[in-house]
Amino acid sequence: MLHTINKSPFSGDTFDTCIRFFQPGDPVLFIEDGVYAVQNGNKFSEVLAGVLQSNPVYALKPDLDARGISELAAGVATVDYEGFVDLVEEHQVNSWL
Amino acid sequence: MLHTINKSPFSGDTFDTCIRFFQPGDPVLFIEDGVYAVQNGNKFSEVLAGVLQSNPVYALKPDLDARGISELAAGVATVDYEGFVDLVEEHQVNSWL
Amino acid sequence: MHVMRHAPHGTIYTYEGLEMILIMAAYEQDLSVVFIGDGIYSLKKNQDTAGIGIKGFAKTFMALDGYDVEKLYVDRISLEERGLSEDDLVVDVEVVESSRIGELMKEQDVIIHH
Amino acid sequence: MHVMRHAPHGTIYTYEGLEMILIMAAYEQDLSVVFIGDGIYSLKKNQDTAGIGIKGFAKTFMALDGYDVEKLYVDRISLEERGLSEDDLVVDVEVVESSRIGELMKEQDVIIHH
Amino acid sequence: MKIGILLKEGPYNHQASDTAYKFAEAAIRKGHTVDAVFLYNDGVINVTKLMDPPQDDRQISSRWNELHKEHGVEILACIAASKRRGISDEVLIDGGEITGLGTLTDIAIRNDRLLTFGD
Amino acid sequence: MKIGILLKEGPYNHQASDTAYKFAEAAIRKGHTVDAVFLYNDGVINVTKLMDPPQDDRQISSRWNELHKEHGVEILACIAASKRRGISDEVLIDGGEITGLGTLTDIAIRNDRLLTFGD
Repeated sequence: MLHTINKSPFSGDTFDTCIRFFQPGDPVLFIEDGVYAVQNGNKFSEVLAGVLQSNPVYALKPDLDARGISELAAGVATVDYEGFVDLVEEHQVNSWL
Repeated sequence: MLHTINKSPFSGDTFDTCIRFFQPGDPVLFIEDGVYAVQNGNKFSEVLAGVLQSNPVYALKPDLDARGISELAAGVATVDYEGFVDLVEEHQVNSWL
Repeated sequence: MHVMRHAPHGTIYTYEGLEMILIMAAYEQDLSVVFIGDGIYSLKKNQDTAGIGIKGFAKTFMALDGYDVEKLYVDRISLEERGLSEDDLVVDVEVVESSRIGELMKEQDVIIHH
Repeated sequence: MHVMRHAPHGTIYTYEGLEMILIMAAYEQDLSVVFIGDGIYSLKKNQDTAGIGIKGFAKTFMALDGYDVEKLYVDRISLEERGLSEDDLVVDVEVVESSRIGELMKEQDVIIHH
Repeated sequence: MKIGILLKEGPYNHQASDTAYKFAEAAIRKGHTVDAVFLYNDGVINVTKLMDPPQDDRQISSRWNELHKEHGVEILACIAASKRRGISDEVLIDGGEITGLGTLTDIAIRNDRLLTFGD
Repeated sequence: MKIGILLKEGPYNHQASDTAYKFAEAAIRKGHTVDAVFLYNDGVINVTKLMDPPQDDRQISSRWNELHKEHGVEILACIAASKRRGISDEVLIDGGEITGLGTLTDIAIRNDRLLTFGD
């Protein structure tokens, strides 16, 4: 199951909440303001490193570019909108808001 | 200066943020989903107790009633909309969103 | 599966979410409703919305019983963090661990967050 | 005083907030702008919004120089939590402690959060 | 006391609109002047006359209209924000007005307080 | 793959509308079928034809109309949600339709995926 997260981890509880529910191996895709979670060296780096040990982590490239986020935590893959579609084709979707 | 907080402390960062900026003695008024902060015995009780030591704390009674919150942390006063108006008359306002 | 994540009244998401659930249940869809985070506040007893001038709807959750809504699940941690227990809620729910809800989510074809 | 608290692009609050600031500055109102929490992301360098199809506006903050906008203040903790420094921002700002911003707030007649 | 109100969210979806109204009512009841309600961001959606909620629910745009008629409160929607969201004179309630942000500047200056309601 | 989209926020105020559109475009480009975009909550504001953003900005309601015309994507607004927010046939874009939540149930059943975009 693909989990999408669209909120900044700083201003909402979506990130904290989602990671309590996804199953090991479930891919997680950060979109919109959610992409701030994968910026290298922020307050959530350790939590994200934990997620990366059990789950594949993606971030939507156009959203990263829009926010000027270029240094990503190690292990995070980027996808464009077509890559987003591919992930949706491979998995059922859980769109966290 | 009167600070109003209208967000649940659980789902947003407004409560955490506001309390870094208000000055000792400034009244704080919880409205809308913000009133969950003053429910007795929740995760934020200690933080709220700290606030109560330096600042008067109010909660909007109609919003408490609407949410079924009747057991409040000790020291929290309630006001109705007219009491809200009185607080605004006494202080400049900082409406945190 | 419908996931309630917002407190009632401050925003309309839970209320309109409930409207959606009632329609979908009437179409005899098997469905479950999960309450996570502030979503559990919508089940709090003794809500009286007269003062804010907004229609209350906590009791409508009781009506779900009459439909094919299989289960109402409440996330235990969310309940505990808020200093609430099952007795504080208007309907019978199953209080479960986050991991159990996670497993249930994984079995779903459709999940809608409200 | 205008307080920017939202990240750019995910919501319009910072962008429409900036539109408000530009008009108020043109009316020769003395005003200051404070960046707190995710609000500081709106000042991040190298934002390229072409891919999401939304107009970028980070550079518009530079235009505030030409108006009577006295100061841009950035909350130090907000900056540090995000692993950012002054060098990451598109404009010159004054990075200050929360307590200093709190004092400034207390002096204001009008504060608008965006 | 003279009060201006800035309302930044649309009707029904957020409580902001209800709280702003209840506050304005109470202020007027206590003898204060509510000078204007300025609508910004999604707040502009408060003044569409096409709003048609269920009969047992409050009618939010009518409430603003009544506040204007009975107490002279100016109900103002920002023109730029309105255009983005499809609010124009065609759908505007009686007593509402679409205007520029300069008006908000005046409201901020001429009132003792400016309160914000939003999300 | 057949895809349904549920969009829960209005245009411009939230990025949800843009992401939903970009996703739909990409899915179609890759040969998938986007069956319908169902608008709920403030999402219904996406289909007012009175929307009139600045000339150098995207026109969100026209984009939905084009998606309908060129790719047969149904653009559906929930009737109850629309009434609360003043969206009616009077202001509805060509190609849009106001309908009940039963339609969303059908969309959920007949598609391989239902994605939600919102806030």
